[in-house]
Amino acid sequence: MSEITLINLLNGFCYGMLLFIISIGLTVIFGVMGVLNFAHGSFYMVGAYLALTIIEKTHSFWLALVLAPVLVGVLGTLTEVLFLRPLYGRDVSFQLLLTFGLLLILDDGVKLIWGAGYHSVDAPRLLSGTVNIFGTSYPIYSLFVAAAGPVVALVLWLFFTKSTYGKIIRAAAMDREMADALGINVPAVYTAVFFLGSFLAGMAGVLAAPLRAIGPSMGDKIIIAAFIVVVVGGLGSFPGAFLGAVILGLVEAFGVQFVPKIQMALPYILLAAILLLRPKGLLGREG
Amino acid sequence: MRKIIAIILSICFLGSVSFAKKDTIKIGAIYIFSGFAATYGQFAKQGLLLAVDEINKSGGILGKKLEVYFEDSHAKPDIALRAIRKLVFEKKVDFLVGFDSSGVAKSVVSYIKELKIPTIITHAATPDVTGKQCNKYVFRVSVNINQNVMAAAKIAAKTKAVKWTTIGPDYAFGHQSWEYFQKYLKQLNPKAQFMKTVAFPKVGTEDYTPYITSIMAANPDGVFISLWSGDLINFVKQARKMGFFDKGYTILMSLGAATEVLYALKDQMPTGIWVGTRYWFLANDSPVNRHFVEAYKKRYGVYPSYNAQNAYAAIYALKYAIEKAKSTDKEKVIKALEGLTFEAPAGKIYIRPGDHQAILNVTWGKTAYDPHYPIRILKPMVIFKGEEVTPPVSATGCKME
Amino acid sequence: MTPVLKVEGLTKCFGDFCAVKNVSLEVMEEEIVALIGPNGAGKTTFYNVVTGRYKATSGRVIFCGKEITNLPPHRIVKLGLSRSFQITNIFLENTVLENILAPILIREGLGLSFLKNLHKCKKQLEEVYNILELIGLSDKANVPASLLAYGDKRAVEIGIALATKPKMVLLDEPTAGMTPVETDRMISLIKKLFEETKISFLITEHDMRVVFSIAKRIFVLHQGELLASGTPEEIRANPKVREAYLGGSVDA
Amino acid sequence: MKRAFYALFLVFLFVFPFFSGMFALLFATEILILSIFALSFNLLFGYTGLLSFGHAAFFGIGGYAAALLAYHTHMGFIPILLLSAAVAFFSACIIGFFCVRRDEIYFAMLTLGFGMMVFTVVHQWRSVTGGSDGLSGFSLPELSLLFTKFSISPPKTFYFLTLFFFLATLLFLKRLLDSPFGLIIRSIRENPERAAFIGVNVNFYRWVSFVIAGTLAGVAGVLFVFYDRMASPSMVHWTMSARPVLMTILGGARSFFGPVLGALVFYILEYIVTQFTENWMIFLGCILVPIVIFFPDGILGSLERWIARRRSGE
Repeated sequence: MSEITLINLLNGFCYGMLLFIISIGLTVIFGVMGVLNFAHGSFYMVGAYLALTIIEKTHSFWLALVLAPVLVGVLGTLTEVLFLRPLYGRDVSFQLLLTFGLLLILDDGVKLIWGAGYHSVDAPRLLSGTVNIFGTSYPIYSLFVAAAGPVVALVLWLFFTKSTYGKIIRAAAMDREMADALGINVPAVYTAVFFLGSFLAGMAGVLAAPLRAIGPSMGDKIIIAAFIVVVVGGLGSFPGAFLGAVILGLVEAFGVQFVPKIQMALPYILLAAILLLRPKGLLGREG
Repeated sequence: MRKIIAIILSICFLGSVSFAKKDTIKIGAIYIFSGFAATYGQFAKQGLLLAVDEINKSGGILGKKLEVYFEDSHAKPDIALRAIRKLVFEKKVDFLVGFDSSGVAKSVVSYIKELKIPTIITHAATPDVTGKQCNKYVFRVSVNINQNVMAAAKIAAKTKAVKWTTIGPDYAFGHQSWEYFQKYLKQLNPKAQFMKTVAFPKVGTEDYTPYITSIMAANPDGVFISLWSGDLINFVKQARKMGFFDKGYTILMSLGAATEVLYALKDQMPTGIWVGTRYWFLANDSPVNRHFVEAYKKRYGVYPSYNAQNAYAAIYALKYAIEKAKSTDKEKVIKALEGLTFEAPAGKIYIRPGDHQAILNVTWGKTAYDPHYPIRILKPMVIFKGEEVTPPVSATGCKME
Repeated sequence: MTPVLKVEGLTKCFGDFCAVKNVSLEVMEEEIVALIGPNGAGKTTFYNVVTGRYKATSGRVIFCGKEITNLPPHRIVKLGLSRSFQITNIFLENTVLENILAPILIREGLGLSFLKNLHKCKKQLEEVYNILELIGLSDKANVPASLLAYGDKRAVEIGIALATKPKMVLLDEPTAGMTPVETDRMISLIKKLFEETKISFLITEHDMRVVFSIAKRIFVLHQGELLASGTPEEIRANPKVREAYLGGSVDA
Repeated sequence: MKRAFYALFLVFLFVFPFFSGMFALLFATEILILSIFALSFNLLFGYTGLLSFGHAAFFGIGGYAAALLAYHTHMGFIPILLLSAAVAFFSACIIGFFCVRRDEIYFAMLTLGFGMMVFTVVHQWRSVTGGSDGLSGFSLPELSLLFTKFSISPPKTFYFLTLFFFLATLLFLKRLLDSPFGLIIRSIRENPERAAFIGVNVNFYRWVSFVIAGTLAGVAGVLFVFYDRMASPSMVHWTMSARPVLMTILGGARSFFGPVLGALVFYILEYIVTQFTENWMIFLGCILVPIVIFFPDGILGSLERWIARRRSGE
C-alpha cells in the first residue's frame, strides 16, 4: 500500500468516527422513537458554538467537552417535551417537518447570537502538534477524534447491554405496548433517549470545533451525511451506524484520490444503491 | 382581516407609485450577508457606509444626499437577480454597486444591460464581466483575476519552484485562476511544470484533509491556492494541523491577505507564505489611504479589508463621475465614468474606457508577525503597477457597443 | 365439484420460527369453510401467505387451477381471490361510496382514466349502490368511513372485498370485537351473501357459535399445523381438537 | 359563496397587471410559478401520500433543459417547453421507478438522495451546465401563436403566459383528482396495503403520480428559468425541494388550493420579514413549528374546517 493510501485510510477513519458520533445519536433516537430528526445536525452545530463560547471564557477544551453536550442534551429534551410529544401517533411526515422547522430556527438562531461570520478554536495544548505516521506528520488531534469513536461505541454498548436503564430503553424500542404493560414509563424513556441523542450530537460538535471552521451552515452539511450513514448502516442499528460511518468516511477520502470528478456524488450513489438493494441497510433488522 | 387586505393591497401596488425624491441619489448595494462568506458583505457594508456618510456630511453630490439600500445575494445568482429587481423596480435606485461572487456577477450582467442601470462591481473578479460579457452599463473598480494572477505568476517565476499544483474552489473562479496562472507562469518561466494532481473542493467544503493529503502525496514544489473566505480559513486550519506548511513548499494564496481571513485565523495563519489581495491597508502611504484606514479603524475597531476599500472606492468613483458629468443622468454618468481617474485608498484608479476595467496597483507580500498588529501583516511587500499586470483591451475579448 | 383454492404443503418461517407448517387444504366451489385454531395458531399468517402479503417459504397455492404462489396481492385479487382483515382496514378518509367504488374501477381497468369524472361512471356507481344495499349501508353512501360505527366499518370491509367481484373471499375474523347484536347481523349478512352470490368463503373465527352456524366444513390449525378437518360434528367430536383448545391458550 | 370568491380571484388575476407596479408584477409571476411547482408536489404528498424531498430535481431538470435549448438553438418557446417537459418526464420515469418502491421515510430519503445526485451532476458537469455559476446569457425564445411571434421578455406578457400555465395546471389537477385515477391515488394515500388488496398495483400508480408530478414540476422549472433568465444549481438543491414542502404545509396539503395559498403566504411573509431582518428563516421556522403541531391541515384546511364547524353549529 502506498503512503497516500494509508493516510487516506486514516483520514477516512477519522472523519468516519466524527460522523459515527453524530449518527449514533440520530440512530438511537430513530431506533427507539421512530423519529428521524432533521435538526440533529443543528444540535451538532450548537454544540460547536457552545464549545467556542466556553473555550473563549474558560480556555478549557475539556470543560467544553463535558458542559456543551449536556447543554445540547437539555435543548434536545426541551424539544422532545414541548414539540415532539404532541406528534406521536401522527404521520411520520409531520415529525420530519417539525424537526425541519427546528433546523431553520437553530440555523438562524446561532447567527443572531454568534454572528454570521466564521470562528475557530484551537485544539487543546495536550493534543496539538503532530506525530509521524507512515513517514507523514499527522495531527494528534485527529487521532484523538478517531479514538473517541470506538470509546463512545464501547460506552454505549455497555450502557445498552449491561445497565438496567439501557435494557429498559431497548425494551421500549422493541415494543411500545409491551413496555407500557410492563410498567415502564415510556414518555420518560423517550425524553431520556432524546437527551442522549442530542448529547451525542453536541459532543460531536465539540470534537469537530478544532477541526473545522464554526459557521452557521455547518449543521446542514453534516445532517445529510449523517442521514446517509444511518440509512447505509441500517436505520436504528448501532453496529450499522459504525459501519456506515466508516464506509462514508472512506468513500469521501478515497473519492478525492481516485475519482475527484464525481467524488461529490459518491455518498448519494451509495445511499441510493443501498436503499434499492438492501432497503433495511447493511446491518438493519429484517421486518 | 382588514389588515391582511391592506397588506395585500400595498403589495399589489408595490413600486407602482414613485417615491423618488428629487434631492437624493439612490444606490442599491448587493453583497453576501449570510452563509459561508457573510463577512464579505459586512466589510463591504462598512466601507460603503463610511463613504456615504462622509459624502453626505460634506453636502452630498451636487447637493443631493446619498441613500443606500442593501440586499443579500446569498452568493447565489438567482437570489442576486431577485435583489436587483427589488432594488430597481421597488426602491427605484439610480445605480447599483456590489457583487462578491464571480458566478453571480457573470449571471446578472446581461440582465443589468437589459435594465440599463449603471453598475459598479467592487469584488467579483471574473475577467468575463469586463471581457467577453462586457457591456456599457457594467464597470469594475477592483482587481480582477487576470491582474491578481499575473502578479502571482511574476512572484512564482522568481522562486525556485518548478512543479506547481493548485487548490481552489470548484467553480469558474477557481478553475480560471489556475488556468491563467499556468498561462502566465509558462510565459515567464518556460521550465515551470504543472502537475496532474490538482484539488478543486466544492465551495463550502468542511473536510479538506483528503485534498490536503493528495496534494502532499504528489509532493509539489509550489502550491497556488485560490480558496477564499470561510473555505480558506477552514483549509488553513486543517492544513496547518497536517504539517502542510512545514514541507517547504512555495505557497501562493491569491486572496490570503484578506483581513477577514487574517482576523479569523490570527496566529494560526502561518508566516512566510506569499499572499495576494485586492487592497492592502499598509500598501499605500497616501493621505487618502491614511484617512480611510484611520476613520475605518475608529468606527469599526478593525483594519479595513479589501472589500471595504473597494466598496468605499466605488462610492467615490460615482461621486467624481457625477460631479464630472454635472448630472445624475445615467447615460452622462456612464460617459463620465469611462476614462475616469481618481484617488482611492488603494491608490490611483483609472477606469479604462475600452472594457470598463479599473487599472490599479496590485499588492502581494509574505505573511509576517508584527507585535503592533493583531493579525499577520505583509513583509516584504511587492507592489505591481496596474499597467504591468493588466492585459490590453484587445486581449480581453471585450467588444463594447 | 372442483376446488377453487388448493393449498399444497404451505410453509412460512420467520427465521427459525415457522408460523405455518406444511399445510394442505382445498376449498370447493360454492362452499363456506372455516379455519379455526387458538390464538397464535397461524391463521392470519396463513391468509397472508395465500393472498401474497408474505412470501411462502415453501409449498404451493393454486387458485382456479392457476398457481398464485408468491404473486403480488394485486395480481391475486385480479384473479378473483379477495380478503378482509382482522383489524378494520378500510380507506378512512374516503366516503363509503368511494371505498366501494375504487375496487370496481380497478377491476374494470379504469384506474388510468385521468380525465373522466367519477360522477360519469354511471355503470360502476350503480354497482356500488347494489353492494351498499347488500351490506345495508345505502343511506350512508356519502359519509366518510371514519365516522361510521364499528359494525358498519366491518360491513364496508366486506363490501370492499365483494366489489372486486371475487370467486372466493377470505374473511379474517369478521366478527372480532363486535357486540352480540352486531355479530348476529354479520352472520346473517355472510349467509345472505353466500346465498345470493355463491362465492366461496374461507372464514377464520374465534366465536365457535359463528363457526358452527355457518361453515359446512372446518379446518383446525394448531401451532402452524393442520390438526384436523371435517364437518362441524366431526370436529366437535375430535379429541385432538379438544386437547388443543383446552391445552393451548384459552379462547373466548 | 366559495364560487363567488374563486371567480373574484380569477378576475383579480386578470386585471392585476394593469394597475400593479413592475415589482409587484414580477413578484406575482414568481408566486404563480412556484404555485405550479407546489401544486405538482402536492399531487404526491397530499394526494398520493408520498413526502418527496427531491422534487426540485425535476424543477431543475426541466429548467436546465430549457436553458440549454435556449442557449444552443433558436427554437421557439413552445417547442422548448415541450422538449423540456419531455426531458423532465423521462427523468421522472427513471427516478420514480426506483423511488416508489419505498415508503414513508425511506421514500423521503431516496428522493433526497436522487435529488442530490442530480444536483451533483449539475454542479460538477461544468462544461455543459456551467457548474455552480449556472447557465445564463441566453436570449429568451419567442412565442409563436396564431402565426404571430411574441417576445416573452416584457413582464406583462410573461405574467400572462405564466397565468395561462397556472390555470391550466389547476384545471388539469382538478380533473385528475375527480377522476378514477384520483380516487385510486387517494385510496393509496389512505391505506397503501389495503389498496393492494383491492387489486391496485400500488407501485405502478405511485409511479404514474410521480411522473405526472415530475413533469409538471419540469414545466414550472422552464417558466422559472425564463423568468430568471438563468438556470442555477440552487434550483436543484434540496433546499429548493424543501420549498414546496413548506408551502404546502403552510397552505394545507389536503386542500386543493392549499399549495397556492401556501406559496402566496410564503412569499409575502418572506417579503415582509426581510424588510426588517436578514434572519427570515428563523421566522419561517417559528411559523412552521406551531402549524405542524396545532394546524396540521394548514391555513386553508383549518379555515375550511372552521367554516364547516360553524355552519353545522348554526
